[in-house]
Amino acid sequence: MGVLLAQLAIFVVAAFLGFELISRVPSLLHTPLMSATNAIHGIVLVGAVISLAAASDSFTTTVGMIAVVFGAINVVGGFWVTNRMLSMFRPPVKKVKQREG
Amino acid sequence: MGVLLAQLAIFVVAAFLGFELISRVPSLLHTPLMSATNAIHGIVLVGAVISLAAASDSFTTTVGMIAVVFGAINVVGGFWVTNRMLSMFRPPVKKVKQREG
Amino acid sequence: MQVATFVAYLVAAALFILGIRRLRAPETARSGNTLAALGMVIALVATIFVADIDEALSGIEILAGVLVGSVVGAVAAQRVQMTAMPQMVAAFNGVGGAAAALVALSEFYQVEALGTHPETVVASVAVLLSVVIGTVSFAGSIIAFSKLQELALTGSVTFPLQQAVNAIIALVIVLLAVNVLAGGLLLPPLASLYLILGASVLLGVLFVIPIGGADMPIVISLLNAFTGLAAAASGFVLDNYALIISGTLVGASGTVLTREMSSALGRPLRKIIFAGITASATDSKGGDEEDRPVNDVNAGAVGEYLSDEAEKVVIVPGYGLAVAQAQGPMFDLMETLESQGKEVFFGIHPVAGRMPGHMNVLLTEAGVPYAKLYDLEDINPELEDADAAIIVGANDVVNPAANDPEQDTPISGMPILEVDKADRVIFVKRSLSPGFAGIDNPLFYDTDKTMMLFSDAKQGLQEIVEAVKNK
Amino acid sequence: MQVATFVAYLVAAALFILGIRRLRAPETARSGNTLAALGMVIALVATIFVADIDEALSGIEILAGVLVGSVVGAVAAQRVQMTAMPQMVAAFNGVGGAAAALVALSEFYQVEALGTHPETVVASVAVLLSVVIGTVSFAGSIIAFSKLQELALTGSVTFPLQQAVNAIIALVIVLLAVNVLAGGLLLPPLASLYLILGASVLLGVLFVIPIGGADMPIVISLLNAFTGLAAAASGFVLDNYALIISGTLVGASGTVLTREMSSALGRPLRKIIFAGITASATDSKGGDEEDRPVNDVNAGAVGEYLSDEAEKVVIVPGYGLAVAQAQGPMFDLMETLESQGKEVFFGIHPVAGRMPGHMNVLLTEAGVPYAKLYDLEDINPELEDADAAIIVGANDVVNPAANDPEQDTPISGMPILEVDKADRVIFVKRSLSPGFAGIDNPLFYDTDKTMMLFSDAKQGLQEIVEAVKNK
Ligand SMILES: NC(=O)c1ccc[n+]([C@@H]2O[C@H](COP(=O)([O-])OP(=O)(O)OC[C@H]3O[C@@H](n4cnc5c(N)ncnc54)[C@H](OP(=O)(O)O)[C@@H]3O)[C@@H](O)[C@H]2O)c1
Ligand SMILES: NC(=O)c1ccc[n+]([C@@H]2O[C@H](COP(=O)([O-])OP(=O)(O)OC[C@H]3O[C@@H](n4cnc5c(N)ncnc54)[C@H](OP(=O)(O)O)[C@@H]3O)[C@@H](O)[C@H]2O)c1
Repeated sequence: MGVLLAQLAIFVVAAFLGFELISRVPSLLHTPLMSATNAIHGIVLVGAVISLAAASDSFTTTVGMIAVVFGAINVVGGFWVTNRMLSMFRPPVKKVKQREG
Repeated sequence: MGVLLAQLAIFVVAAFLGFELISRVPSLLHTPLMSATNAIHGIVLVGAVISLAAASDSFTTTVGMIAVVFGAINVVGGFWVTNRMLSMFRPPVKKVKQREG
Repeated sequence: MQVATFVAYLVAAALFILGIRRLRAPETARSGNTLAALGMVIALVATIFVADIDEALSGIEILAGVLVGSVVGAVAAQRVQMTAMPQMVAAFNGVGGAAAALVALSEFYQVEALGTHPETVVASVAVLLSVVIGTVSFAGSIIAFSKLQELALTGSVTFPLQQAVNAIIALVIVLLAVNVLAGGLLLPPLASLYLILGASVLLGVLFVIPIGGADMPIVISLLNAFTGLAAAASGFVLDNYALIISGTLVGASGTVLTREMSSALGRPLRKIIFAGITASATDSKGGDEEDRPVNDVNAGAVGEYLSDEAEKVVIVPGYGLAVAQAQGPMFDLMETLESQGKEVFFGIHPVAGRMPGHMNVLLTEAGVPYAKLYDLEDINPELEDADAAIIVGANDVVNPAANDPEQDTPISGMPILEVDKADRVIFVKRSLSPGFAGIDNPLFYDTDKTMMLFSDAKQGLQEIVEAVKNK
Repeated sequence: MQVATFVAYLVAAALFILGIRRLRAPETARSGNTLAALGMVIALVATIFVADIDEALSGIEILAGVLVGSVVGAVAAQRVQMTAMPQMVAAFNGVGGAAAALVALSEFYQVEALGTHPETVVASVAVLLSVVIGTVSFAGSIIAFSKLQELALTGSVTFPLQQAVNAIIALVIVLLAVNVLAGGLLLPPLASLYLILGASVLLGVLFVIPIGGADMPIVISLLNAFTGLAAAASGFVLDNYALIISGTLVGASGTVLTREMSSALGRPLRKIIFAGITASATDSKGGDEEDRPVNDVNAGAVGEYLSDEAEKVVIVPGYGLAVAQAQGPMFDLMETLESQGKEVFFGIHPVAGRMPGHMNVLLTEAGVPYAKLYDLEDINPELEDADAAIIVGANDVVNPAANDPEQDTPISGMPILEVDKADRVIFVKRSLSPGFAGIDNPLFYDTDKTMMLFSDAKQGLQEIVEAVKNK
């Protein structure tokens, strides 16, 4: 019970943090930001690994295996594609500054 | 142990949230903001109450009593003085807008 | 849980937080993504080395699974074209949601199969939430993918009593969930869970099919937040802080991002979700205006004007450029004009295209320097003394009807690129048909100022480049 | 802990978070403070009704303690003058730090006195942290209070080998703490804790005494963050989420606020903490310049100019206005000038005075409408066509030396209010001595443009008001 309450507290505080983290992002970055947070929820891969490690019969093994594959796709694909997108923003930062000035 | 780890996690997440909460505050508001967060750490009054309730001898009773009085001063004084300060900023919001326009 | 794993999870969470922070500005965004990926590696390594992998077999299974998934993900991410980005994100989001649901399902099965009931109500609630939210996100993402890839169900698919049907499905899910929590009053818990799974698939499908393809980026962002919450719920099932913290972060930040996106596009979230307005808008109006005269020109005339009389040229790209894959010819046009000593700027409206940042990504990919991409506030002053504005496959973002107080349109009040301030306005598009918002553009019919080059964007631009070169 | 209490604590934490959010903008700040106060009430009520108050006696004690503290706090907060705000905040912060330390001490004593050792190392570490940080914050705040109230130790008090002494005290604290954690190798744990308490008082005192009075707001903000951390540590001792979450929030946000304040004032934190530079700066320069001629006038001349020739007047208040408590006469001057049909603006530099927002608070308290207070960016354009700039008890914020590339001063690079753009510059101050940064002002010696009215701010303003009225 004690642990559960603590976890609920973590949930609440983390939710506030999540709300706070996104604020006034230029719309230019909306797509990469969506794609990066999409990769972050691939953390479910950690859960999939734990669940596959604990699998005891063919059903749970199969389910766990699919979850691991899916989770890995989410993680690797997500970060990779975000990186590809962002590498196209290679702004010579100076030029942008100069333009503003 | 489980609870302790969870509490540490809360600590870390709350610290990030605290950092995130203050950003680009106009210097006009620095003093009230300081004063309000000052009042919030008066939450230690809650701890003082618990500790006084559990006091078993004259030493802990005395210490707990002082802590309760101090905590209450922190809380009530802090919020009160912040409110007094902020009530002086009573900006007829319209006027400010108008001035900007 | 061992303390080392715990610390690794906290470090991973901190890296995710720092990563998201850095993603808020273009200069630091890429390093932010790298930080978050690093956090993921740390969390994963800590899990693999410390999880109770008693049998060698399951170790091999895990590695194989991770490897297969990584290769699939990497290949897909590397191969995908930039124009297909939204459906790629939808696909990755879908598998993530499915993974969360499967993890919860497997936990529940294990406990049920052993004949013991889940320890607490809370764990059961978490399982149920994870399965429902994860599955809805999975099914919804698949539909979104199919719409964007134009496989099936494109446009807004509606049927009578849609809202009522959705409500009934939701109710069924709730009843089944109560049955599970009560320990199986009517049906065995595991059977109920499978039914819930099925109902959730249906709900996810029905949730997304009425939404028009152009609203998809917003819907994907919302489903992204859902998957985050599903991951957090799985974290409660497994007692795992990495999942709880990170899943919650994504759930919350995804919600805010969805709201920001929809407000940047001027499309209130409620409208998107509760109606299929989009599709019908596109084919309104249009017909009766066609007989008004327009100044229909060929590429030669455009090339001549640009070459002879224009010194300062502003190019405005839109959705049609992306569809026609014309970013290459666009780059050529820029180079050709610059080689003749002319000044060229690009005016990028925040909602140009079908995905935020769409135009910037496409043009920088084609080689246009980032510093030539001006946003709304910066380009409007430049337009005042521009000799020509070339609008390629765009309509809404330059439509003066948005600022016409007499008209009440979906884009009313949206700031536009004021191309009519330029001396000449050149449209490159296939017809007089309007764009996403379905609003006719009065500039088309300004025969003194406007030249209409009716052509596919790619072909039209290529022809203009030729014409300019041959002058 | 009961679930109801837990929920109440979470609600309280959420209200604190929302409150701090709202404190970031002037329009919502007051409601933010109210929200946070509401959170506190909820947390307190939940605690009182649910804590194990077995004896009626301790219930009465608690109520009495809360009542006494509340009355003291409220009376102090209501009575304090706005100019004395920094020391008031310091005092409240000090008692908060002491409370955190006492709570931890009492827990530790209870466990020790019963002959059992604290259950875990972690609890002991938390006790030690809470006692040390809380006590340092308490002692430091008392010194800060005394400096600001000008009771004792004003200015920068330094002595040889200060840093070394501090380091030794810190080392002693660490050694004593190790002794406690080892279960009392050399000294009994409780005795060690008392010694730690004493050493922490000393450390707090020595930490603050070398810092000049004008840097106090920044130091108080830092001590504020300390108290937050002490409260969080007490939370670990008591297993209490309200304390852990809220204390951590204040610890972290206080740290950021301290950094923001010090950068807004151009005073790097490290410099403030590791040296007593401030005091010496004030009495540099000044002497040898005094024989240069100045245009020394009386209030009559100022009144005549204002009344006859000035249509648009900008008033710049500074620290001297606060010291002289001259906000009332300042308001009178504004009214008098306006009754003669003149335009009056106030130019408020962000660092004017000795505390952020100082001038705004003082002037609005005296009745000046908020809309007349212009900040740096807004007033500089107005100064161009102003007929007179009246500078009352200010120097640094209008000193053109800040923008002189040849001079390297503590204020170099700071944007200033460009009063020299006005037709006439009128200084109201007691002498030619410079201000906080100790930099002489070339404007004093511009005999064509500048009028110097040497006077106490209050008296000088009153005289000017009379002179204007009698014209
Ligand atoms: N950026 C986002 O994230 C996002 C997301 C969802 C919705 N939207 C919405 O999308 C709209 C974007 O405005 P926009 O001006 O970029 O586009 P638009 O107003 O939708 O206009 C696109 C134009 O491209 C033309 N076109 C289509 N295919 C073409 C081709 N192959 N070659 C040449 N032209 C072609 C079409 O005319 P023809 O058929 O005559 O060629 C159409 O007029 C806004 O209303 C915005 O709210 C944006
Ligand atoms: N705002 C903050 O939070 C804060 C905090 C810490 C430090 N500071 C620093 O404080 C400075 C503020 O600049 P400032 O221009 O407001 O003040 P300043 O440069 O310190 O000048 C104050 C002036 O007031 C005059 N004065 C003192 N008592 C007076 C009286 N009774 N009547 C009339 N004049 C009197 C003094 O000259 P006489 O002696 O000749 O009268 C002095 O020149 C900046 O350097 C800033 O960095 C600000």
